[in-house]
Amino acid sequence: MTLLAYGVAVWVFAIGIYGAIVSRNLIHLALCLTVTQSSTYILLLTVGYRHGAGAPIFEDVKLGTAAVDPVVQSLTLTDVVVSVTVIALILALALDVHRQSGSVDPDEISTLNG
Amino acid sequence: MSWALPLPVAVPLIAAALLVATGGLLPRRVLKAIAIGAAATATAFALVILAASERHDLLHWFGGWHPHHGIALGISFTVDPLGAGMVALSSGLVLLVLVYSWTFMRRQSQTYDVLILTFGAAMAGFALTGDIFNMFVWFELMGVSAYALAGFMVEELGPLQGAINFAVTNTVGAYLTLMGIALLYARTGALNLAQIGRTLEHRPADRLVIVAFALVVTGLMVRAAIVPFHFWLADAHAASPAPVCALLSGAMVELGIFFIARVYWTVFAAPLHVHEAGVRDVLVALGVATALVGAAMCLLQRHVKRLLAYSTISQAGIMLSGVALLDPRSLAGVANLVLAHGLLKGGLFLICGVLLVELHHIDELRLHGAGRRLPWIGVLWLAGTIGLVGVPPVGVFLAHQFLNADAREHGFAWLAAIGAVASGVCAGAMLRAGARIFLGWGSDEDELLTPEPDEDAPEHDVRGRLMGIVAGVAIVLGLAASLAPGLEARTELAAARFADTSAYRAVVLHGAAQGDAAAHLPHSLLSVDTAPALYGLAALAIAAATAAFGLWHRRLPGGLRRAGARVLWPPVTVMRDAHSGIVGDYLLWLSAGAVAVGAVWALTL
Amino acid sequence: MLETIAPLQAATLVLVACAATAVALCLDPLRQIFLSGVYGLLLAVLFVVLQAPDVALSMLVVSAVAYPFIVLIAISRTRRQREKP
Amino acid sequence: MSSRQRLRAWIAAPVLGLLAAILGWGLSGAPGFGHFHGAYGDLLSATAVPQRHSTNVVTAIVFDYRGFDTMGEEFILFASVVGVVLLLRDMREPSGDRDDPVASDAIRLFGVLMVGVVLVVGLWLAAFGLVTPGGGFQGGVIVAGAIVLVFLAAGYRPWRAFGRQSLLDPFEGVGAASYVALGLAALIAGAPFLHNLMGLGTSGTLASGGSMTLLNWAVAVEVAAANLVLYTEFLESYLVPHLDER
Repeated sequence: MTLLAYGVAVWVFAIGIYGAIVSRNLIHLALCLTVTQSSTYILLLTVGYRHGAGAPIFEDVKLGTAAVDPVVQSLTLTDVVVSVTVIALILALALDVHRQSGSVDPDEISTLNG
Repeated sequence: MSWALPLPVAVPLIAAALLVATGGLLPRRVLKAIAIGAAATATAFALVILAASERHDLLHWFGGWHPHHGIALGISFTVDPLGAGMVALSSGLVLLVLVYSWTFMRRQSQTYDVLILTFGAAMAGFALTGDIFNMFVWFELMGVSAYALAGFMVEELGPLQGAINFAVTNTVGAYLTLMGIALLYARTGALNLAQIGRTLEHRPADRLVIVAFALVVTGLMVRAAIVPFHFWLADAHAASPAPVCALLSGAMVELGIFFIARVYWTVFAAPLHVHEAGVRDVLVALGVATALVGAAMCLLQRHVKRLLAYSTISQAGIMLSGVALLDPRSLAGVANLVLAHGLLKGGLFLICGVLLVELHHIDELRLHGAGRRLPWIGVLWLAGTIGLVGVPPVGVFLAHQFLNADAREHGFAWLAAIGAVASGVCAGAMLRAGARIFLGWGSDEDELLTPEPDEDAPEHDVRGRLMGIVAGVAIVLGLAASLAPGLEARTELAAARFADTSAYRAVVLHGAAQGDAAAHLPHSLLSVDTAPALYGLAALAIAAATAAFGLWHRRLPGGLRRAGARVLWPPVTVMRDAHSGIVGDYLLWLSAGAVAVGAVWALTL
Repeated sequence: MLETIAPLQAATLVLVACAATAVALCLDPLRQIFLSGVYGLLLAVLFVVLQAPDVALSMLVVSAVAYPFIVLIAISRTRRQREKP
Repeated sequence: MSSRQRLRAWIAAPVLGLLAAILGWGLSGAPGFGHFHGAYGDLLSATAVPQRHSTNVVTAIVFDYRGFDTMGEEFILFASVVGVVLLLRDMREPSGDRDDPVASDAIRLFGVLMVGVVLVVGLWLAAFGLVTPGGGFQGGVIVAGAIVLVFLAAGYRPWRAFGRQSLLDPFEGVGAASYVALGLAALIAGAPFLHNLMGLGTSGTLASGGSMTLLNWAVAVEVAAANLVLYTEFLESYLVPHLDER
């Protein structure tokens, strides 16, 4: 199970970057970045997981019941918000690029060299 | 004094929010005044904090959550003089940039100011924080503000994909860092730097700590534009308005270097202590590669902002190799370099903005001789360039004095030669550009230089004089950085405290009281000898020779030129080709670099 | 508890890995946004079985409201202009 | 696919394989899945409810123990929305009337019905964040989604009146500013930044958690307004050429 949990996080990280590297469309690239970022959620939450423990919410559970790590969850919440914002910005830039050059293929829009 | 720590962050942020809230109601001048007022307030508090931190470390626990039996509950700002100095530098640059932009950026000035303020607040938070996840938050805020600033002058600047490359590579870099943070949390269950460090200090680094170190440092190296993570920087500078470039080059890149040092000393120094040599060799190698690649690329540019951007990369390499010596003394050198370089390079970028509004181009060859009617700007350009060479006693001279002395001590005496070549070549390229633009020397054609899309000037009326004065202020301050009385001893003491991990931990986790450090201010510890002067003169000679070659290489004998071209052209072509402007290539370089750094450390440590 | 939830976690993890691969390798943006919606849902399920309901909820609102909206618009905008050069 | 792209894809596969291998090697030194014990998390799980009177420990961390992170996060959202407005500004048309893209009355009716439901869900999520899962962020996104539904339901013009930037900007700005202002208020009162100055209330009720409640609502307002601005900007960039074509 350890192998699976961490393996999935690592796989998702690598496949997201791979998708971004071979991407031929900036919108596709942005979504690949969300995949890469989601690997950090998976890693954080699997790291903080504890067998047999409940969510760190003590509404109708007695205080002192075993709970999974709450800190990683709050970090992941922040992380999720960050990912939305970065994607929105990259998409906005992609729209601008498209308006300017009529293409969203990163290989076609390059005017900088050296 | 610790109550003031949140203010360099909070004041610009609340001002930015209020600018958006009241944007429709208030006239432009009032909004601009609010922005400048907020930046000035932040700078003032940063200077106050700097002065107070010289006595002892300052600590602020947000929400009042003091550690509970040595376990940090909340987030802390932990400030020593180097951190405070970074805040003072970044806030000061933000202030200069906002004043400078009073007329430069008339269209969309309100949103522009908002983003500059959030950018400045993020840089301040990044430099002050003592919590590794909080660092990530400011890292991202810095990024998000900068991406938008880099991409928004769409009509005026051609290469918009510079902003995309910037955003994508830095985002991936941030994820690498976050993976590293998650690994550290898995081992230590802590996010406070001091607490992570204390949990790790008793065991030598195992595979998890090594990989975490590689990931965190790689992510930071992306921001610090270290080869092979540097590609985004020149593209981002080509796309950004000149004052934004001043912030990117003058403060943001340096903050990446700063946090590499911070995280090394607070967290990794103890577990990696036995492997110090391995860490040092890799970082020195990366630093040297960066210094040389940056210098070589700098030489090939005719787009003046890109030229300066590559010189920033080169300087970042020198800074990294200084940090890599893992010694407080070279760290003091880096601190001085950051200060002088930040102000000088910031000033030079601000001059680019002046060129653009007065002369309507930013291309060295098209500006040939056009700068004759701006003699004072030419003098400033020359002064800034000389300051970056390391000629005694101005500019980055003091920094190189520290760096070279320390490199000699660690058996890296050849680093001084690398530094002289890199600084000399970059300064030579700048001198060449200056001589062409302001004196009309040399030819207005040069097939060695890379053609780039030119920029259009802002179309409204702009007061170039105010802009020139602001640029002048930055350059004069940068030149004076080496002359400030007592600075030498102060940075040396500050760096020693920065590297004193156990004192840092005692202060953060147990609220230990420190004695008044200022009482120990040493007199100059550096022996005065002729080596520094020799170094500066050597770099100056290289600069002069480079500039002369750039201007008059056509006059060389034909046989020599052909032979030189046959030897040099293939590597130059390869290097140019690598800087392709394609984001997929950059990500591949980034991944390969991360693999290389991780694999070398995994195999050797 | 352990016996019942572990297989569920394992299955969700495998599905998440597959969906992530599909999103990253799907070259058609329209199909990709659909896949990424599915991926977001799977992540939300994973977070629930990892006892993180707050994060699951965030993931859900983000992948059901925020992403589709902006991405769909970006896609439609870049498509239309390609068709009429 | 150009040769350069093909080459890139071929090199990328082994490079990322190695990157994954290095990551996996490092993770093999981490505690096994389900066996994590972190001093920080355990301490907060044990003390958050008595200290903060919030039954949701995650929310207590988000708005109190690590509330400063959340402030940074709010400003990341804020800055990116300001950035998007800046980037997409030229795609907006200056003024003028528009036809409604939605023609079907059935869709409108459905929309009107949904708006109420979604709005209630969003507000409920935001309100009970300190007690149960949810909070200002989730609630804010959903409220923004509800208001976008107005676009489907009532047509473009009323939505546009609502979504006009000059109307939303104050909400976004005030939401973001009030988070900092609460922090500064504590500072002025002589306490550390973001220190909880108010009574904590009874655990498990809406008013529990002291100034966390206020921070939560500040976030909800900021997130809802920011998301709406975001949607408006993207939607405008979509509609302008669309309508030109008619």
